[in-house]
Amino acid sequence: MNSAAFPVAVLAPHLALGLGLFAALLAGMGRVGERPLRVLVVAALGAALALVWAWHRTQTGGPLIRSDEFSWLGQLLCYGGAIPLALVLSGGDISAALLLGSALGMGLLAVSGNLLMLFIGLQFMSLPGYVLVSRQGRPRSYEGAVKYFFAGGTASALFLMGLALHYADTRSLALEAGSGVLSEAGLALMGAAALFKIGCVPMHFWLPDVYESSSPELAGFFSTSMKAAGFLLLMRLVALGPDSALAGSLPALGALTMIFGAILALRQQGLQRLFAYSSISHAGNLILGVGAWAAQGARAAGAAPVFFYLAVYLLMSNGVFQFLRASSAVSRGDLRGLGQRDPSQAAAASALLLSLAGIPPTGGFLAKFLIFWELVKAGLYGALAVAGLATLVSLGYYLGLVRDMVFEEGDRLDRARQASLSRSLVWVCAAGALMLGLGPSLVSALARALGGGG
Amino acid sequence: MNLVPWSLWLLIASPVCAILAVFFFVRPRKPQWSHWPILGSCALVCLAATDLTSRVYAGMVLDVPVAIWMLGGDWYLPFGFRVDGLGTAVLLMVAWVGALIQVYASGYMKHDPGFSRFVLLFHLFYLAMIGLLVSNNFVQLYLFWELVGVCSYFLIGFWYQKESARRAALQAFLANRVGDFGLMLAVLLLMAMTHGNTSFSSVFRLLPAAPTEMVTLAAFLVFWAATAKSAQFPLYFWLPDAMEGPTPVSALMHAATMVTAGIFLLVRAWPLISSIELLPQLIGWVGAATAIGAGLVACAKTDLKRVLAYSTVSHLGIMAFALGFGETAPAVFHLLTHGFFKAVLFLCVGNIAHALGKASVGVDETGGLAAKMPLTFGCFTAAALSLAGLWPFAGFYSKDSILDAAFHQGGLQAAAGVAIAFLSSFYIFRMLFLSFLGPRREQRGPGHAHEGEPVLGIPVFFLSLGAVGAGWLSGPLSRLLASGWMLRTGMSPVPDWTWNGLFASQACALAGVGAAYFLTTLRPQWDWDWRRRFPRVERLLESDFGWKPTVAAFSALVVEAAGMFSRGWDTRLWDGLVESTADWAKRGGERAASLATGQLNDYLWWMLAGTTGLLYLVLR
Amino acid sequence: MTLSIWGVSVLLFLAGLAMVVLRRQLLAMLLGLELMINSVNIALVYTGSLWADAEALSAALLILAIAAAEVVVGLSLILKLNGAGAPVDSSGLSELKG
Amino acid sequence: MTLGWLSLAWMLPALFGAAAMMAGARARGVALWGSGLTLSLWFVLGWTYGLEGVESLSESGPVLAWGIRYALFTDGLSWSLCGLTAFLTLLSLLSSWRLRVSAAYWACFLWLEAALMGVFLARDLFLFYVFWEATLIPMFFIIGLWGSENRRHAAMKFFLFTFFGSLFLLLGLLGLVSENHRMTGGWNWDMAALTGPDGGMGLAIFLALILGFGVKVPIVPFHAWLPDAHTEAPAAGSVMLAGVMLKMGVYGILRVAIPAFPKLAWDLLPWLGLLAAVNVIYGAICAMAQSDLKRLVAYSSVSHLGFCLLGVFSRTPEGLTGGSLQLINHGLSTGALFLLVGFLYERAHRRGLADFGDLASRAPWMTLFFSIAIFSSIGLPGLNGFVGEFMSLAGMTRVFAGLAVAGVLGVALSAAYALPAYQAVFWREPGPGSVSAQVGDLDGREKAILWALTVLMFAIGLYPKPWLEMIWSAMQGLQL
Repeated sequence: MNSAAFPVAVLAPHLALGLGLFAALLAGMGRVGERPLRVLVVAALGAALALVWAWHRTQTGGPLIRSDEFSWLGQLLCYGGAIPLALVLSGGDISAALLLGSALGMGLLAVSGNLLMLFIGLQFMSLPGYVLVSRQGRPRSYEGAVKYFFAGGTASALFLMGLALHYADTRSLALEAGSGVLSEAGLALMGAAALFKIGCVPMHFWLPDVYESSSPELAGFFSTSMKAAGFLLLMRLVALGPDSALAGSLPALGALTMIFGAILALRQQGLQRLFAYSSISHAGNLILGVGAWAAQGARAAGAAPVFFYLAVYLLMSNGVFQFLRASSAVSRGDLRGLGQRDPSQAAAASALLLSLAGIPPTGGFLAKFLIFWELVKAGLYGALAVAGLATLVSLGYYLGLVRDMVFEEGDRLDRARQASLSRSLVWVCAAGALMLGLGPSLVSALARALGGGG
Repeated sequence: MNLVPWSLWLLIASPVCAILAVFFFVRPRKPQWSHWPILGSCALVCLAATDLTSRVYAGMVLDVPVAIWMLGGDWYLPFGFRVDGLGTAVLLMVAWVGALIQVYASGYMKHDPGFSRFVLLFHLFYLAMIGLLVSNNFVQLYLFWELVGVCSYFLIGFWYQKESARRAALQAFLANRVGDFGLMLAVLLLMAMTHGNTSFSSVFRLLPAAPTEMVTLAAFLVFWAATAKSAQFPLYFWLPDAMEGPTPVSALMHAATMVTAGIFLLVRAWPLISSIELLPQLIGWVGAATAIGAGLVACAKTDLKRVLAYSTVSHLGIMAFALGFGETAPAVFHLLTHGFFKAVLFLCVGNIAHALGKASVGVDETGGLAAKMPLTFGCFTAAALSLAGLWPFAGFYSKDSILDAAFHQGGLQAAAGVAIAFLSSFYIFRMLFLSFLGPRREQRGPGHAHEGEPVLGIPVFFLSLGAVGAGWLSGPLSRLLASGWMLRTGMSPVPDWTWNGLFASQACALAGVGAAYFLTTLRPQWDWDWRRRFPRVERLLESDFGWKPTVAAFSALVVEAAGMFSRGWDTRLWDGLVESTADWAKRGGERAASLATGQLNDYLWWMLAGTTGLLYLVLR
Repeated sequence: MTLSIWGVSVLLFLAGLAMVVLRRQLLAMLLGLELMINSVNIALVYTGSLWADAEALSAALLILAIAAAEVVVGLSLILKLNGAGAPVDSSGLSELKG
Repeated sequence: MTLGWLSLAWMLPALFGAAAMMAGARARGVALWGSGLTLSLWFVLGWTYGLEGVESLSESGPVLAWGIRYALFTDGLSWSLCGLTAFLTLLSLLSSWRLRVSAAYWACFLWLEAALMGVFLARDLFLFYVFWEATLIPMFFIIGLWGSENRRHAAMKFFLFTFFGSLFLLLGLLGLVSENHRMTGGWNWDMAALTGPDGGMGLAIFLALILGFGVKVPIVPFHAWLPDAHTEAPAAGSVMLAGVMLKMGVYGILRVAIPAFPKLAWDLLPWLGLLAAVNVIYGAICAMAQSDLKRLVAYSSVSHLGFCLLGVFSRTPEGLTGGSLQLINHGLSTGALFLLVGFLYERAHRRGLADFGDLASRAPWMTLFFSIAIFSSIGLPGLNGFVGEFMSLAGMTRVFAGLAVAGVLGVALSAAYALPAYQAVFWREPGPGSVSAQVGDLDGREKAILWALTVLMFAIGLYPKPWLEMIWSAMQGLQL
């Protein structure tokens, strides 16, 4: 690694996003409609994705920037998760710029090789998020944004404290493992911030409020891109100390999160809140995956299940939130009779729900299966038992929604149906989730990409 | 396979073909012609049975597997035939008596709307019994044993519109199932003890090496099975109610096809039964108790068929009584003669019912029939004399050999023999006198009764020839039975009658006749008077000494208990528990939701708590 | 010295945390956030200068900038709430729950 | 990897299912073609390759990851169960020919068939589990969309409860594979090559597997889903549910639990046998108390599957073969019963015992077929039910006679629940609220369906040898 070869290739996606951001703000000066803006944002994200893919073999490790498998996989997930939102983005140039800014923050987080860079990335992705929530124009948007802001601010302050402690121990801000109790405490504090981002119990309380006060597509973005970034952060931290207290606590936290999210989702009538809790439950599953990964030494090769889960969840969660947008259903009652009114949407949504529930032959099943298997391999049977129980509980609402849609009769909603783009997105996501389930070879490809498996 | 004579194949094939042909070809087009193929098959069966008997008489004994039924690895179950003296002796009677009853039935049931169904089931019933007699292994025997049970179920319930018929059919099948429980278990145990062997000969050969307790258990279970099929106490109760079927069904069931199966099984399994200490004696005592009890009850019945039914129970008891002394040949002999005279009695009652245009006939509705129906009267009298055991009728020879053995035992057995002889002649002559003499004040009299068509008369006539003369064949029968007997000690021959026995039994029988004549004709109102005077006694006899209500109460209890178990435990408790898990999850959700207060500061407190927890883990 | 500076830093951090957690006045909570971030800066600046480590010092500068951005976002949210006539008290923001 | 005939056996119905979904009004024709072709494929393959040849049809793809591969195989047991699946699917579709239902109905049945075929053909345990779970989805919709009044609740209960079992199954499978990895160092998902560990871990895995499969069987007390699901499902759905889906549990025990833990299964024989015996008696007692015809048949299934288990757990040649044959027998006789109850329901929209009476006069063909099916179901020798029951009990008697007593008692009890119900519907004079008047006799199509089942009942009852030989060829490794 020589410094002469500054990793332009690694930062090219960020450049694309930055240019897009700039272009969006420029466009805001003129009278540009929503459609060109959407095209712009999608183009920027698409370009970033393409660039990530094109140069994903370029690996560097500088003091600030580091590019490895996690970086490019993480970027793919973060940018990819933003595309459904970008496709139906509303709110003009500001929203476009905020979205691209947030994506840029995630990108930075993904390539940072330094704690400070991590912090910058974290803030870069979070701050636009607060504003995006506040701009939703929904009755409770400000409440959501304020809660999000203060909880997120506290988390980033905790992260900073952790950073300082880690620094005090290792004398460096680089992503290096420390040895003392200080660095472990630092990891714990930074880990707390990461766990906050992904909605780990008991740091999850903000999450349903924020999702509920956002538009469905924004909630989809939060639950996928933002979560992927959070998990990337968590995995970076855990990799620093696979046997730290942080890593050791993950199985318990994951199990708690899974069951907590599941039983709370069970009682929700509001759909966005329901899927918020469902996303908490899924986060729990992912935390378990990270915990099992850590318990097996946190080798890059072992992370395939977590990334696969994130990829499937990206499709599933964006799919259901787009479905909420397309059907303009707000509460569970609104879904009744959808199977008769709109069979194709109901079918796609059912596929998504079954995938979320983890029923074969969907991607959701394969993802959950891989995590469970990691738990077995790590010997975490207690967490596995709780995860199984939580899966069972989660069936109660996923299947309950299918029942509401397909088996029950209901009246036509007086709210107008949304644009057809969301409808197609639901289809695409459902098809993608099914494809991922039918092709376990993708998992092996992933495992190979991470340098192991097979 | 060329070892198997043609007649054996014919024996099975002709009923099967006839049934299939009638079902598929005749029934859809000309249901009223259904009986013709069946009767043809009956003729062939009789021919085949006769041929087989003559072969066995000439010394042939056949025990061959012909096909594999079930198999699993080295375990297998064959279909096979055993043609030996015991089988053919009963077979010959069953074939002929059954065939004649079917001739009768095809006339008797002619105008029933279910005629075609009737003859099919009837013939299947016949086929099942024949198959049972030529089986060479326990499982195949069980097959036909069950098939007999099923046919009886559908035939007893033939007039299913009648509540009583439905109940009787169900009761018959369930009681038999209770017995079959024993047979199936016995078969399973025997198989397990003999390494998967089921054929009679190999099972009995291997038994000495088997554990004694298991063999004892199996033997008791075989007897248990026989008490159901052959209507012994405690499972006899289904048989009297089985009268609800059409009369030919009763005739066939009582005389030839069904109830004889149990006694046949006991004799077939005699090597097993006799190897168990005290079991033969138990059989004998059960038989004696059944014979006397049923005889007493028969004395009090007013329905003609019901008297005959209890008489059958009683006579089956006599056969079991004989087995108690190890007198297998007399038991079989009595089985055969009983087949003839009981068939005649039933068919005669059938004729009476037919003449009066009813399904069943009570004593009150008859009286003075002798003049109007002379042929029926004649046949009935011959059969009654035979049943009562009066010389020289068939019943005398068979019953005398049994009574003789009882008298030799002396003591209680002798007393039981006397009682049985007296009772049977009393109840049958009471019935005879009540229905054919008179009419008495309480009776309706003959009315327009008249003999039926020839098809109702001729079979009865031929059967009564058997009822009269079958007893003279004890010698040939002894020889026949001895061939292929599976016990080393040899088949006990049918003993010749003795003067002592003759006098004793004739005295008892004549006393019974006399008593019956006295009470029905010299004191014509007695039969109605005693009921008024001794209502308790009547209740006692009507309830079969309290056994019938006990059984009814017990089965009601079982049904009730099953209902309570199902509703109380399965539905309410267990299913309720399962259903309530959803509520638990919901309640857990409510509890957890109370944490999400919506207060920002609370959220932050929780974050703080989580972080503190993590730090605690670090510093621990 | 090291210990006392770190002690002050941690104390300030906890004070900020307490403000955030305990106060319901949104502005006070925002100040608490700032206090937390800047308390960390104290520790960073001190430790960095102790080891003559430019990395930490520049980090402190960057953190200041980011904290400023955060304040902007926070203040704008609070002002917006104020302008809408809604209370700036966090206890009023409890419609979203359960 | 090239896909072979066995892949076609499950893909054919899956593709036809998709085609039926698209076909709109012509869906039922497409579906009929699909299931007919599948059955023909089954028959032609079996005919041309013979029994040993069928085994040579196995397919095995490359390892995808961690030893997981696409691998199918078949032998006498799985081939006969595939045949049962294809046959009952065809009959189910035919039986619903007159229903006015959407294209999804026909597609769901074909997808169900595809998943069931997959379960019986899979060799790789991962694939097995995928198919295993995939069966739930079409059945969920079949019950929930086209069932009777309480269908929604029943569909949820069915899915949740059986998924509860599947979780244990998954746990067991994962444990089995990972423990096997620990012992051998290789990743292996081949169900024929896995052996479980000894000790407490082995016991835990075995119990998880038994529980997982047991919910499907269902082993009492995990049967609570069954009565509701069977009762509320449409007739054809009940046929598939009882006829094929319950068999998956016993199939799993035969294929996975016993081969992996041959010794443990033997050591636990008294307890496992006790479970089976309890099943027999429990199902019979509960069936006695039912007043809904379908519910009664459902509980009788609990009892019948107990016989299968008695045979299978005995691990004797006759027990294994008979228990497995009983799977097919139960599919035929219970299938026929559910179809008949369905035909009744189609005509009168009632199922209660009290709603009918005197059908023997009004619908003689229905009576005939019902009589045969019910006697097959209660184990009349000469019909198919007896062969399986008797062989199972013979096996159990040899190793543990005390448990066989319970089995024989169950045979006796079966008459006590079946015949009163039979009489109530077909013989008794109709009560005041009776709907017997609306019940006409079977038409040609319905008769043809039932003839097909009845002929098989007699064929297996009298000449079970070919079936038994076919099954036995798959059982040799399992006996002790």
